[in-house]
Amino acid sequence: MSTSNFTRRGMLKTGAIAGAGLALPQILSAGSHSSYMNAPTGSTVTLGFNVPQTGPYADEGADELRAYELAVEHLNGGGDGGMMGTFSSQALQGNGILGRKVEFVTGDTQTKSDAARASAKSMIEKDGAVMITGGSSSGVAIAVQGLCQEAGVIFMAGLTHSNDTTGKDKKANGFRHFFNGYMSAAALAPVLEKMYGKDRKAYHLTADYTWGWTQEESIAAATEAMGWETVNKVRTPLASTDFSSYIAPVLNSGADVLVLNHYGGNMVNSLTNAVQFGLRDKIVNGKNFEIVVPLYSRLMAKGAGENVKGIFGSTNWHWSLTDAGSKAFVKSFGTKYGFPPSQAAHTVYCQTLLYADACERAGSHNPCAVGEALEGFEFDGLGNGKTLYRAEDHQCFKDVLVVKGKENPENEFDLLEIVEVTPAAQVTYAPDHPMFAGGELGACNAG
Amino acid sequence: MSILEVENIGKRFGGLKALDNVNLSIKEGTVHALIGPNGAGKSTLLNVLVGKLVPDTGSVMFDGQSVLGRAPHEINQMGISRVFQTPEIFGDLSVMENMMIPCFAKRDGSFRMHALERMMDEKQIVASAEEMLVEMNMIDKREMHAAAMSRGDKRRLEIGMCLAQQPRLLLLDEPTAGMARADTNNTIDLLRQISEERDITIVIIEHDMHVVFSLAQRITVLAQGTPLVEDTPDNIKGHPKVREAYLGETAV
Amino acid sequence: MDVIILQLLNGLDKGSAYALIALGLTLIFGTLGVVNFAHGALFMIGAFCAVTLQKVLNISSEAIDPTKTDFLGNPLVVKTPYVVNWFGPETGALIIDWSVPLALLVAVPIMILVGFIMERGLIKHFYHRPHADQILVTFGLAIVMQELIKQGFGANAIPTGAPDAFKGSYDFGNLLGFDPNVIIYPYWRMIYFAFSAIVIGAVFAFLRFTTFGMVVRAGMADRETVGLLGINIDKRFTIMFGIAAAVAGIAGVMYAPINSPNYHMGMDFLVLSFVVVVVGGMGSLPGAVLAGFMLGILESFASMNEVKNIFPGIDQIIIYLTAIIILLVRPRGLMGKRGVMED
Amino acid sequence: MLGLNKRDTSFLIIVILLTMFTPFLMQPFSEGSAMAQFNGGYPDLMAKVAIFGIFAMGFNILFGLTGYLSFGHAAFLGVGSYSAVWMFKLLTLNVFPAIILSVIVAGLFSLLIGYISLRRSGIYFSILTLAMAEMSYRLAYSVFTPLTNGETGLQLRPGDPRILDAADASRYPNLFGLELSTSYKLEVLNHVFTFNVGFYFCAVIAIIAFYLTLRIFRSPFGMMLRAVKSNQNRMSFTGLNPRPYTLAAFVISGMYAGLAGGLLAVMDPLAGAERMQWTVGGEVVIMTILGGAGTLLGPVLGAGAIKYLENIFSKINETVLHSWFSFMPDGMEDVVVSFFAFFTGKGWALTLGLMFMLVVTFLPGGLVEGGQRIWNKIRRKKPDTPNNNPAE
Repeated sequence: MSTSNFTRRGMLKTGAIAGAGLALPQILSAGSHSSYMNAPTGSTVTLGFNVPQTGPYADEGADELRAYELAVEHLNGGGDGGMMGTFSSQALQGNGILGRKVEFVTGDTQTKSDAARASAKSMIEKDGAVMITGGSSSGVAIAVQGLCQEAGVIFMAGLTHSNDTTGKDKKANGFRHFFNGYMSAAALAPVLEKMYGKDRKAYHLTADYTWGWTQEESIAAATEAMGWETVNKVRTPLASTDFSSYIAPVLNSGADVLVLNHYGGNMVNSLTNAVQFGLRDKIVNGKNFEIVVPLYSRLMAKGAGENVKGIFGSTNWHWSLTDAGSKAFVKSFGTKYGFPPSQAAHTVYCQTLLYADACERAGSHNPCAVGEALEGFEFDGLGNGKTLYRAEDHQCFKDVLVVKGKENPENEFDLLEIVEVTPAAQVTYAPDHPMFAGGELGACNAG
Repeated sequence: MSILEVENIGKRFGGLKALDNVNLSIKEGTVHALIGPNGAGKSTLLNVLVGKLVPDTGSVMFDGQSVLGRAPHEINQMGISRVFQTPEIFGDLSVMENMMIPCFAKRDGSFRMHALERMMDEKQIVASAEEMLVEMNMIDKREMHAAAMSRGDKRRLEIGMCLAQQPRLLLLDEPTAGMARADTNNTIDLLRQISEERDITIVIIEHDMHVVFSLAQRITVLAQGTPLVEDTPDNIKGHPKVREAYLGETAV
Repeated sequence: MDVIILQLLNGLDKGSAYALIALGLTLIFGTLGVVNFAHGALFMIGAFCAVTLQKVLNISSEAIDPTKTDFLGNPLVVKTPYVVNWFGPETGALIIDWSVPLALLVAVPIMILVGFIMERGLIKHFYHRPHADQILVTFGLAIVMQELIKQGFGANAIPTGAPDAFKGSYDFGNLLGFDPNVIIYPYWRMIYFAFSAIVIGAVFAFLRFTTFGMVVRAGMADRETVGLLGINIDKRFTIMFGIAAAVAGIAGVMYAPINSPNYHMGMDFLVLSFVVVVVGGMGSLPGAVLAGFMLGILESFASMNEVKNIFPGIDQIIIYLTAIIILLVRPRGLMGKRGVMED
Repeated sequence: MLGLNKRDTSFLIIVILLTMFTPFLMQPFSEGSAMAQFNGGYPDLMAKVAIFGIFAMGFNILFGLTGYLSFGHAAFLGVGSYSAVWMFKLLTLNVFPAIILSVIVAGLFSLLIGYISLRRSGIYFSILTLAMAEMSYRLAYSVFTPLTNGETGLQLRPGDPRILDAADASRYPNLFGLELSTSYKLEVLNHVFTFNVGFYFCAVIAIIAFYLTLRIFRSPFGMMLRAVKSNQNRMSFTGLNPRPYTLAAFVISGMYAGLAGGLLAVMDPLAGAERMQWTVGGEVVIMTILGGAGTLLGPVLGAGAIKYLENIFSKINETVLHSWFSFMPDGMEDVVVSFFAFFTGKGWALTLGLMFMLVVTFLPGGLVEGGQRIWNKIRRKKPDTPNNNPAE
């Protein structure tokens, strides 16, 4: 390796810089030139889309990226405007954000906290992104949210379902549109009661990490409140690919409902295994054996194929909704890409619009001003009915969909049918609810 | 005064008796040769002596202390060095470094870090390594990659590395195998010099009878894992059983 | 008691999957002395042979049905697989339904070909290189293979079902005199177990009773000597690699209905299969099979709450813990040979 | 100087200069130019290269010198990070106590794992280390959540005790009050250069680590380690027990890993279990081999190459590609863009895999060998160039 060559080049460079530095002394420290981190100075503003592009959630990431590109197109006045037309706040003009053309950079979270933070950091430090958004898992969302709080930019969470994101790990600079474990449980429980009765024995299989535990805690509490008995809670390692040894003893336990607190690949495999073992053909305690998947994702349900038929779960949004906002979004997304958007795509599209709208209303990109504009903001027309961005924890409160795997799908996207739209009031909880306690927002940080 | 006492050593590999009731006594300061046909158990016996193999029965005493049950490096520290049939040297290191390692081992037999010391500051060790290389007639090759040397040079280096430790007993496993006649003669001279000037006891396994009879003071003939006879070279030459069993097929 | 029988069944089934992958890995280790980190990727490609065949059989003619609409309100495009057009609805549906077993026929030649190309094009240059280099190059190859599959098929799992005839499960509870439902086991998993047993048996028989196998076994014991005998060991190595690839491939095909294939399934199995091989002992085929079944059974029992209550998190680590204990007690694994991959 | 001979001293000076001028060297393209995408001179990436350089340097002491291939060094990286964050939470946000604790804890942990694993050699050793690291990862992710905060990772909270810090002290990791995230920017001729306190902190530590590595390589201990790799048989027949030497190398490399883990936490106070996964342990193996195992500079080059590829290539999405090739006719542009999109953006891992294969196949000595070959070619053309080839 020709190190001496390098030195020579290095020396030359230093010389040049010393000269230039004399001519143009301009040493800046962070924040000295403006009131907040990465304040846009030119005619453009840069947003950072940080999504999984490799690893098991790469398909969700790809769909999120499509939605982001669509949102940017709409914000800059292109396309048919999508949900900008139905959004109750009409602050957005289609001329970018505050008159600045929206540009974006993308990065790969790899669904790993370290990689996600590295990628977000490069967006902030290298590309001057003023807002970071995206992600398809709670660990990553919480890690990046913490980073954005420290760096002084806004974080608009993508798909993250753990109670902790807006619970004990909530941050002043972080905002979540997606629903959470508690809401899933609160929406599902009444439907389960109606369908399966009050006298049921539930067996929980739970992914052995933070999200799984909050999901299990939420759904167990909600079902026990209506009279179900929890027979057993079994934790399964995240790295499991085959769940047979966890599924096999279920029938033996006397349970008649199996709750799968799994997501992603875990959910596809555990559901496939459960159906394989013929659980759904069995009659236990005189009742049909049932399976429940509290958090459904259509993209993942696809991986489980026919096994999802008739199985209940909850979802943040589904393309078959018929309100004006959803229809507008499905139309512009479907026209551009040829298939309907996923819930991940929907939530990140909404987050981008909500962020842009807050900037317009605040008249600034300053995270503190934007945060203030988002706190307590009530809106409608983004597909989930009337929605509140609660000031206390930066969580959106909106209707939750209870869905069921469709028995006779008409096409490859038609996997879930909406059973009930649970109104927002029913899934709302106090900000100091024990499942969410232990954290504090802190003060907003503008860098 | 015998320096090494081998008593009743037996070793089986599965159904095969590799060593059967071997008794051997090596006198201090002598050159003692082990001969015998292939598979007679010569190398197995050496492996037992250096701790590479544990025998099923018997005992090995070196200078009044038992050798059995000790790790090879401990046996080496007692004063037994071994030269292998195919030279075992540090092929990735330079010749000089090869020689420095036994010099270190001589000084710090037990583990010491030396992690932040400069190798070239170890003046004493450098000096003794260089001295040994001069003696081995290899000083001009000191920066050479050891693996790149000829087989004869590797053998010399290995012998030199063993000598650098100033052992009391040197075990040699066919040191002249595959050597040209001139090299063989050089080796004989070297070994004779070692035995006479350094007062090192030598046990040598050798097929080349020219080497054996030029060097050895005592010879043990092994056959099928058991000593056939032990005597002086002259008596061995005339021993009918030996001629029949072994030397008969070899031109002497 | 019923729970123990149940977990034993599970363990045998898991174990058969581990054993089958480890078997192919050991064949390559033992004969070629190559650490193949791409073996998991071969397993994955096998599974995607099944996915691809299913997709190919579902290639459809399109017709527009004006009475129905799709999600955007446009007229619905109705697709009918060509297979159905050609063979009629019943036979056509049956062929599609049996796509996984049919994929075995496709996978064997494809995997042997993949194995040949891999060995001739890449692996053969690494026979005399350090194991670390072999690991790096095959790991790179594994990444390339799985990224290519990801680009083609996406990252999410693709459901690849067993034929309808083998769906559902069998109730052993009744058979063995326990309550109904307490011991049920899916048909396809039983088939997988039987299939593994047959493949393992076939590989052993092949190595034991054919001349080719004898040469290979001799090669595993002492590679140099076999080379000296003037036998063209190169050609046999290539064939051996092809066979190992085919074993991995058909294991993947048959695994597809158990868990929907995704592009990273190979990596998921990679570490595990290495642990199995090492626990079995490098270069020992029976060792690999034994270790596979042993770890499968232990893993099944460790997942029971009764066990987990005593040792929290034991199911997370049981395989690794067992591996450590075995390697400390038996230096070369269960049936390993001295001097193989010890330097 | 500093106990080095002349050649090594000049080598060290060159390395120091390279490190100090990293903000310039990694930022060769002017802002706004099409090539600006390839600039890597931002604090996080530069610090990551330094930190993973330390990690790989330490790993190289074990693998490059003794030949023992450990797949478990991620465990020490993770333990180092956890120790540092706990120190931040309990004692003080000053970085020194955190880093010292990281090194100590990682050293003790590696002593334990090394003592057990080194009872075996070859692939059996590799699997033992792999098994222990994977166990650590899985337990950290689940059962040890009270200690590690599981999936989310251990992070700072406003309510942490931090008993040594004054109430008004900085809330971020700092060097006696100077926050590591502080940056100074220099704008020259449309280039922006960033000088970050954290990067320079890591860089100074990396230089110290490099200096120690250099000394170890040149010491009798380093010679003994190479002897272990070369011929363990001869070693024990020379009266030396290889075990303490390998164990010492294992612990030293574990401490380097712990230091790297501590620095990761210093730069970004969050410690996640994923840092202990076997893939991270595999990454450092790859960095070392890719750069050139057993060479001094190779592991650092390997670390730089992989981190650069991971962070820069993954950001080149199709929009960026379109902006590069917009001068082409439409149809052709689409073809070219979709070709490159195969290898960049979401396809960056493919490029990584191809790079492993190409480097290992054609440059068995890693990137260092590549550099040497180029150097030799240049030298053959200009025979009067002084023979200065320290990156052996």
